[in-house]
Amino acid sequence: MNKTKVTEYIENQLKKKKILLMTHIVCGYPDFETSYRIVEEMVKAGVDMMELQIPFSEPIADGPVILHANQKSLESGTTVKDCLDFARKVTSDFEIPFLFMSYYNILFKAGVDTFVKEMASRGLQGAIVPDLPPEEGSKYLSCMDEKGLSPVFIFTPNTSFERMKYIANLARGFVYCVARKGVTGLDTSFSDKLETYLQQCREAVQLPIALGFGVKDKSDVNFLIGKADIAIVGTQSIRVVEQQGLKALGPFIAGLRD
Amino acid sequence: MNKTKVTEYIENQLKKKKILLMTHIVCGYPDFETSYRIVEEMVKAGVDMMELQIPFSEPIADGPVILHANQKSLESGTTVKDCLDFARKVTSDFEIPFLFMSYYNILFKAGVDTFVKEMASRGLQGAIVPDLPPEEGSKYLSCMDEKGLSPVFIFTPNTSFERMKYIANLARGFVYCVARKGVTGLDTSFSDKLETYLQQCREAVQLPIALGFGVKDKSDVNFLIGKADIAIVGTQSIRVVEQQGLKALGPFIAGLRD
Amino acid sequence: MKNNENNENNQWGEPISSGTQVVGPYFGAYGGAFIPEILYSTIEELKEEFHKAKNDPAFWEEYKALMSNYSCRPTPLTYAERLTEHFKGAKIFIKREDLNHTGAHKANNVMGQGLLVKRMGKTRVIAETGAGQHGVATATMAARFGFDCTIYMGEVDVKRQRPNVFWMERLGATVVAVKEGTRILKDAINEAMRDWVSNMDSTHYVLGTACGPHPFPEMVSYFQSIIGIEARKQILQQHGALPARVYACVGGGSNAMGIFSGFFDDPVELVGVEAGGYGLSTGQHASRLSSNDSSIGVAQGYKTYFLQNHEGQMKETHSVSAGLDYVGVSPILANFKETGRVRFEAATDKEVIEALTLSIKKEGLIPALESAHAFVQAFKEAPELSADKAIIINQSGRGDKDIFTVADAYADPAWREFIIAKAEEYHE
Amino acid sequence: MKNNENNENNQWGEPISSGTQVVGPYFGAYGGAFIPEILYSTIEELKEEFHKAKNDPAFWEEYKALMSNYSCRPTPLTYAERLTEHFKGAKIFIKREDLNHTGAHKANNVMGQGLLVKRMGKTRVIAETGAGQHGVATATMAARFGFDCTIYMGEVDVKRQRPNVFWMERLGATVVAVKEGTRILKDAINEAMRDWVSNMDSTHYVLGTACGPHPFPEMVSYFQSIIGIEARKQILQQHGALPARVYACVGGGSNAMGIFSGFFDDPVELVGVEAGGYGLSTGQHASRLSSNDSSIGVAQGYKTYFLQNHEGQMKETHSVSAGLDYVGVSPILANFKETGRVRFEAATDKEVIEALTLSIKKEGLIPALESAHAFVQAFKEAPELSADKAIIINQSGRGDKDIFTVADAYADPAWREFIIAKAEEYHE
Ligand SMILES: Cc1ncc(COP(=O)(O)O)c(C=O)c1O
Ligand SMILES: Cc1ncc(COP(=O)(O)O)c(C=O)c1O
Repeated sequence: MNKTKVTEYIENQLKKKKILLMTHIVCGYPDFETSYRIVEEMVKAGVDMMELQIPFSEPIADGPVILHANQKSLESGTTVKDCLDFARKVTSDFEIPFLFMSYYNILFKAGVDTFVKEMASRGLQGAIVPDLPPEEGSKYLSCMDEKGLSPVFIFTPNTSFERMKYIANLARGFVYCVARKGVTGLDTSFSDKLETYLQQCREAVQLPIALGFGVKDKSDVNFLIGKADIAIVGTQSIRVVEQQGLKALGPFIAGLRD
Repeated sequence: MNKTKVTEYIENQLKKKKILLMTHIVCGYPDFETSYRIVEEMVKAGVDMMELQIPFSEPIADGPVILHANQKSLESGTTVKDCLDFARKVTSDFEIPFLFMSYYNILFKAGVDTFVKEMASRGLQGAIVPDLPPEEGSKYLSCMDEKGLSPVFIFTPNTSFERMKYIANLARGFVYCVARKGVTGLDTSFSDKLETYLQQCREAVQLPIALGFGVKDKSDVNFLIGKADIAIVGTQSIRVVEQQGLKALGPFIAGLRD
Repeated sequence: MKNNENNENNQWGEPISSGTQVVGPYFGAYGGAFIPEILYSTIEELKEEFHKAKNDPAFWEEYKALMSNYSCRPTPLTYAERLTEHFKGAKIFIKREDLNHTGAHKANNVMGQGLLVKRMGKTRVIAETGAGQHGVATATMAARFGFDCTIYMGEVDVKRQRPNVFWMERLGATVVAVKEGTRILKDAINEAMRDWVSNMDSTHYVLGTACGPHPFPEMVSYFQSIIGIEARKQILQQHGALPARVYACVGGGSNAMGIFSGFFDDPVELVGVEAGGYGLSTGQHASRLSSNDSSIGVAQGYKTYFLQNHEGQMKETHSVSAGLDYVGVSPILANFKETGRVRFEAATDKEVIEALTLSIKKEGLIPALESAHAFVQAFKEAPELSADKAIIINQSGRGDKDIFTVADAYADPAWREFIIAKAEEYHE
Repeated sequence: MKNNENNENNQWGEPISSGTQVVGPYFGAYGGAFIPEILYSTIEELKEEFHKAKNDPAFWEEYKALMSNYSCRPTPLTYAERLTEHFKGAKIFIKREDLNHTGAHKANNVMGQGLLVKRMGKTRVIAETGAGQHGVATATMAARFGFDCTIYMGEVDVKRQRPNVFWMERLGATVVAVKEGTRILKDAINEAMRDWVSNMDSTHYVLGTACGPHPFPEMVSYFQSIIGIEARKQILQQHGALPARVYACVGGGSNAMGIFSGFFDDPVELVGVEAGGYGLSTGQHASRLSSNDSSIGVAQGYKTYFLQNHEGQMKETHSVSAGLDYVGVSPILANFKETGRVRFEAATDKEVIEALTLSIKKEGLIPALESAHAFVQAFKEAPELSADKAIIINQSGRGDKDIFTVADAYADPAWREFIIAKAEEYHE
């Protein structure tokens, strides 16, 4: 198994930082100009990687905040094409790796190979597709491999060790460890149980592991140091922008790590 | 079979007139004072006999006009006792025979024997009870017989000749020949068919025969001369009072016969 | 009244066919035919046709086939496990007349009379209706058989039961709003009678319950007896023994006569439950056999207990359930009251809503408000009986038809908002 | 898929149990399980439990007993004599799923899943609902089994389907108004999925139709196959031969799969009828398999034809009938479209009201607006077939639940007055 660029990047960054930070935006929410400025703020504040979510009309794995952002973005006319263009822009302007996050239909409708090619040509480095289990994803896997992109797969507290190993075998880049049951945007308790779970994830896979769902402040991130390689902040940064404005975003992100 | 007073009276009157006239009021409609004045007008105009209807809450054989009168009378508080008192008054003040008309429950609730006694003591000479077929009326028949009152029974165009003869056997006073199907107050066509029917009625019974339901003007009454002994005017006189006032009643009644 | 166990083709037994208790014209002192003379030959024809049919085993087979192909007879007998656990007494079984086509036992009667109408060669049917259930059932039967149909319904009921009126009209019936009297059920009966005395040659009057002149009480009971015949077989199959008690609500008495018919000859206690309205002591109820407010009388063609004043004028009655809100009651049941064969109880409006709430929550069953009266009494008595005993409740109809009334009874604010919003939509 | 004719106890045959056409996860190119990883083990458990049940003959017997004691299976197959006369073509038979408890075929599915929930030892069920039929059915099942229950329903639907919400609440269910997306059925599905990924340990998601991730399409079809198994026996009994064609409406596809299941191996033409809305040419419809407006996609856990734009975003759909107003369709039917085993047609809103009017008037049957779509196509084709042929229409549900919609479709002024008067009463 060849290391993808994402894995290499993560391993390099980890030499400099105790834990990396990956954040998330919904493309075109509230508009593309703001999306760009959010990326800019985040990168300035030291984020290591970013997920760019292509909005979808049926986002079954997302909680209220991201769901709402999906919807608003679509209502304002966001297309997949817009998102690809946007990705082109941010991958050119900023140095960190960007991954697409979306639902499988977006890839499927475009044609998986076409879509992966487009991703590659836009400088994206991987994708997270929460409704595409590895069993259904062989075509996607081979296309991604071909382009050297990282198909990021998911572990959950419900995933058996055996299945983790099966998934590990197919995963590239890193593994997205979901902290708990449920959708994005709800509270997670950062506890011993979570630690045990992360140990198991670590044992199952040699790739870096990222922990997401419910990470929202410095203490959560601190908890994860040494247990995971990447802390994923999704909903919370959208909330910060919605509630306190764009200005608050930089300080929020910067304040997540010492 | 002894002749009742009613039969004798009819036979006597028929010596003087080609056809007798029986009219109808609903006691207490619109109030007892008016009821009295209606009786007075009718008698003055030459009516030969009268039906006094005791209002009942479920008058199944009556059409809209009489039904409405039943209801209004009850709503204004008319009781059976009031009707008996009213009957006492008119039988004292006027010479013609008066009969009660009502539904069986009024008699049944009072007790048939009690009720018949009360009728007799009030000077009434008979009764018409449209929901009491002879089969159900043996007690009523014997009580009426005992007091010399006339239980008037009904023939209809649906009644077989055989059944007419059965009814004839039990009937006293006269027989009420219903002109057609349906309830009171609708139009009747005075035709050959009606004549044939009346001939059959006449053959079935030796008592005088009265024709009712739909008799409303002089030509109807004229048609009946020689075919029936009594013309019964029910609904039409109520209509005249309702539409043209009490003053119109005398002329209307008087104008029914030459 | 015995099931013919030897007839192999006769899966669900035969109807009550003899037994002095349920053969008219008189049942003890009650019943008779107090009809205008004009109807004499019509009633004679009906009696004759009914008796021919009743004595013709093929007729009952035809009736059963119709009810199983068009409605869903046999209706199930459902064991109510969670209610049984709740009351910790007798096993509660529920006879599911709510599953009939059009949602109530009324279908049994109208479809049976429909077959008779065909035999008599008539082309038009009329009926009275209060809540509208019997009206919908009759209009449905008329549509199915291709008869003309007129339904008489008090003006007050037309106003409050619009959904049923809507369906009757779609079914092709003419619905006449009766503007006379108290403008409710009893006035609709009077008006139907007035139609019948005018049009008896072409028209059959499909009376909706086990009341009215002979042969209606007997005839309606005969058709409804299919309920009891099935229930008896089913309880023996499912429980292995007869029930201790059978409960049915009593409006006119047809569903009660129906289920009781299966058990007259058995050592089974039969309990009829009337509408207690605001409570027997308030006088605002429709309890003819379980209160002291009624007396024997003759009206609407028959003799029975009526809620009437001392001079024989009918009183106003009250019940949350339109189908039980009636002044008279089946003469057959009046007689069973006198002989003691049936015990009569009353359930108040309030108790009815409580029983409804419980049976919905515990069993997913929504009895009609009428039927819920039977549930009330069964729920009161179930705890008295030991767990090896069974009781049957007749669920005569389904309650979703009652949504306007039930929502009002629960004073559901969301329902009110919905109606208000809908009205605003219509104003625009 | 063959009925086991030798099993004497098995009066109504056995369910579809093999045959590559209806065994998942894939049906041709369609189906699959596109689910978030967190659900993997839950779905595995469900698959296992379902397959154990499916291979256990006692389970089907238990299921049939439940459906015959609690609902009224077998439901009748009604010969529609007057409709047949009207169209002067094939004999028209109607399978009466409207007589099920809660008024539609939805009961078959929910009660079956209820048995599985018991086997899995779960204590809570959730479901999506559009018109509210599946919500009421699920809440009913939950009440009967004693499960906690939450129903997800788009806010728009909650507002317009208040009667069903009212009953769900009485049944003890929590009804959640989904305020996201287009606030209709598909959004309710998404929201139910979100609940499931949070509570799968205690909770089973009772999907309402033959869609969603494997094993739902297969499982829902399995339970619904009871319709076809019965219908096949019944048509052979009543008509003495197989039908020429079988018609069913297609929303998600469960009632169609149900009745078609009886005839897959027979020379019988199967016709699925989708919602043509204002007409296929207007784009305002919900025709996934009979229009050219759809394309293959993956959403809500499975691959099938969706009404979506060229980038994969779901479109808004339209139908007079809430239960057919859905963007996706059973993957099993998508495959049958491809193999040609099933023909798909569309019926417009207008045609639906006409067919409804006719079946009410001619047979006294009130099909649900959904079911009336099947009637439309059958009525179009019946005259083409000779009188010795038979056709079956699946009447998936009863239409009295649709009164608010139907009254609006007929623009009935008396209904409007009634609602306005009621609203005034509430204002006081
Ligand atoms: C469901 C239901 N149950 C009971 C009744 C009362 O009638 P009966 O006493 O004749 O069964 C009615 C009358 O409308 C009804 O609709
Ligand atoms: C009566 C009825 N028929 C049909 C449908 C459509 O569903 P399906 O295609 O799964 O049978 C529904 C859905 O609510 C329904 O209520």
